[in-house]
Amino acid sequence: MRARGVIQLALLAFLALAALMVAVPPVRAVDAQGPAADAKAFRDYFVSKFPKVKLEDFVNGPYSMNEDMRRQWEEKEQFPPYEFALETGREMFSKPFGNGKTYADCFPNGGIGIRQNYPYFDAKEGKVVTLELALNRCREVNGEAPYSYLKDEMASLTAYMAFTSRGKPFDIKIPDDPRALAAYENGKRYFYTRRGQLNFSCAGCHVQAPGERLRAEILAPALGILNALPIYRSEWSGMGTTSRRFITCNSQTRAVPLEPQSDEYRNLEYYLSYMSNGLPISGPGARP
Amino acid sequence: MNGTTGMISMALLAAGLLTSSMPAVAASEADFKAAFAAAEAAEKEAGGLRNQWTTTESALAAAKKAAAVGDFDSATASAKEAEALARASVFQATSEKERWRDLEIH
Amino acid sequence: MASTIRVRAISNGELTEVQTLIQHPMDSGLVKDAQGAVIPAHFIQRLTFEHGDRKVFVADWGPAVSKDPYVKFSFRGANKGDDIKISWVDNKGAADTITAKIQ
Amino acid sequence: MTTDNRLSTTRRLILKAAGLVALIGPDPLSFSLTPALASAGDKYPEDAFRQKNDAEAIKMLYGRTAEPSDKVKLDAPEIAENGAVVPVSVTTTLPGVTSISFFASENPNALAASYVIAEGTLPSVANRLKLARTCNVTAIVESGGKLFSATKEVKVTVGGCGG
Repeated sequence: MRARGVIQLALLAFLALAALMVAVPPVRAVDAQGPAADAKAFRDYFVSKFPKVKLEDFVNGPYSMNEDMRRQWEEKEQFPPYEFALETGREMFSKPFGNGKTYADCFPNGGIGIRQNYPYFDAKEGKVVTLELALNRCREVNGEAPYSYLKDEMASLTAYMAFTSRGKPFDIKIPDDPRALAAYENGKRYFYTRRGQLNFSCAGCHVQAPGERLRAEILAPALGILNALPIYRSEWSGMGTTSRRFITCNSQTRAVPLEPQSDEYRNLEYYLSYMSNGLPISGPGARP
Repeated sequence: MNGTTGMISMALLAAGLLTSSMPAVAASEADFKAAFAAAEAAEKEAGGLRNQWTTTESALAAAKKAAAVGDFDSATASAKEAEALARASVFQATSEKERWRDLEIH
Repeated sequence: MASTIRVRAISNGELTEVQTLIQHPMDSGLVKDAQGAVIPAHFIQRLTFEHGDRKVFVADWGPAVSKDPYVKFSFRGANKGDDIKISWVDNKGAADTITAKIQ
Repeated sequence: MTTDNRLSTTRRLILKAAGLVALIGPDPLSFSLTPALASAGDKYPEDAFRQKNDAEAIKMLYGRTAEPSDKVKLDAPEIAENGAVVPVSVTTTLPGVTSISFFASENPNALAASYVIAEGTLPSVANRLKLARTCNVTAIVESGGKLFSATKEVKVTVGGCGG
């Protein structure tokens, strides 16, 4: 059967190419450099690839590298489309749960100005805890049903919390704990692993091609990409969280997305946030 | 982005299109069941590697839909397409276990 | 929930700049939902800005105005502390009004 | 129509009451100008919003045609980042402006928004529009009873019909 033949051929081609790539031996030893050196190399890569973009401007994503788009964004920022979510989040944040407690009781400093410290590695659980996860756990501890991770209430809450941290640099810590390092490494691996029928990794778009158009969109640089979350995306006609952002990216490569707050996504968020250490929180943001 | 990835995707797409449009011999319900079971097994393996493709899922759904109305030709073709896609995704996940480092920034 | 209307009206002594953002779907009636059913047209038709008994600015909108619509204009003759009244009505007869202080 | 050059600010009232205007004959201004200003944009121009084509919509809204003017400054992006939210603004140095309207040539209905500018309000409006596809955006400024326009092409790669 001819069709079968084509599939075999395709798979053969795939195998051959893969073999070729594997045949080129990696020059470095595995984990030769730790997270700190990774982060420096990551930042240096973007700074030298985009010499005109100021470091703190990377958090503005595609707007840091396209003048015409930047003007549209600046116009929108005069009265930004995330305004309603932000205000809803502010109200939600102070409204007591059924038991009289509030979100403030679950977080250091009453939850104000702390977004830059998330995600963190939780030694007790042995896993990464993101802000979205911490918010839902806060709800459950207080007898409330968790929210969907993708938009609506979760986007409003994180919008408000990000807003109270605006300008504060990401300050993600990797404690001296092999499990934390493993989480970081797994996040890194997820970031660079090609997936989906289109065979793209996160890095394939957001490291190799930021500023370029993929179909109609201008790709955002990976450096600072989470600083603006949650975002109002015109494409979504609404708000979306970090979870939603990851899921959308996966679908666009024709990969079946993972569950929100799966270990992989948590680790990915840990890795990416660590890469952006020192860059200011700018969320909530607006994006095409 | 690069030629390699493009080529692979194109080849896989072409493979998928050809299988679904080419029922060589009339397929029976048994043929469909065998093909579907093989596809599901491969997709399960991809799931274990956390690397399923949306296109595999669509092909599986199409196979089910066609079988439900007794069109075993296209149901079998879709199931075979799904299996090919699932196998490719398994291969991708396996080869990426080492290859992912090629793109890492140092 | 608070008002659907957000307003910033700022006077520089001579001119008052008014910016408004309204929470509204502005459905065109041409889009289908995930189930393939047409989402019926639902959009603000008229938005009115009043200073005292004077209509200083009136917007007539069709469904081509973006979701959560925004508009900005400036006018003379108002002072800090004055009220500005903003009201809209949509094609289904829904309406909202807010009175804001000029800053 | 002989009354064309007198429609100006009172366009909607007069279009609705065309017969009445014809009856009143040579001096419709004294009759209709005052109530029109007082009620600033009396009736929602349903018919104008229904027109497919921009020329038809302009005709329906104003009862006349516009001439291009470099005094009308239209600001719109070269490439819309997303057709669902395209910032478009216009400002003009023309005197006696009574209305400003926006049209998009390729939208299902060309007229997007129309603004009544009262006396004391600056002839300057910024808003956000949906554009279905690459098109000419036209701003019309009604000044001293005449129509002036500016047009700019906006490229749209992600259409705004989904928005």
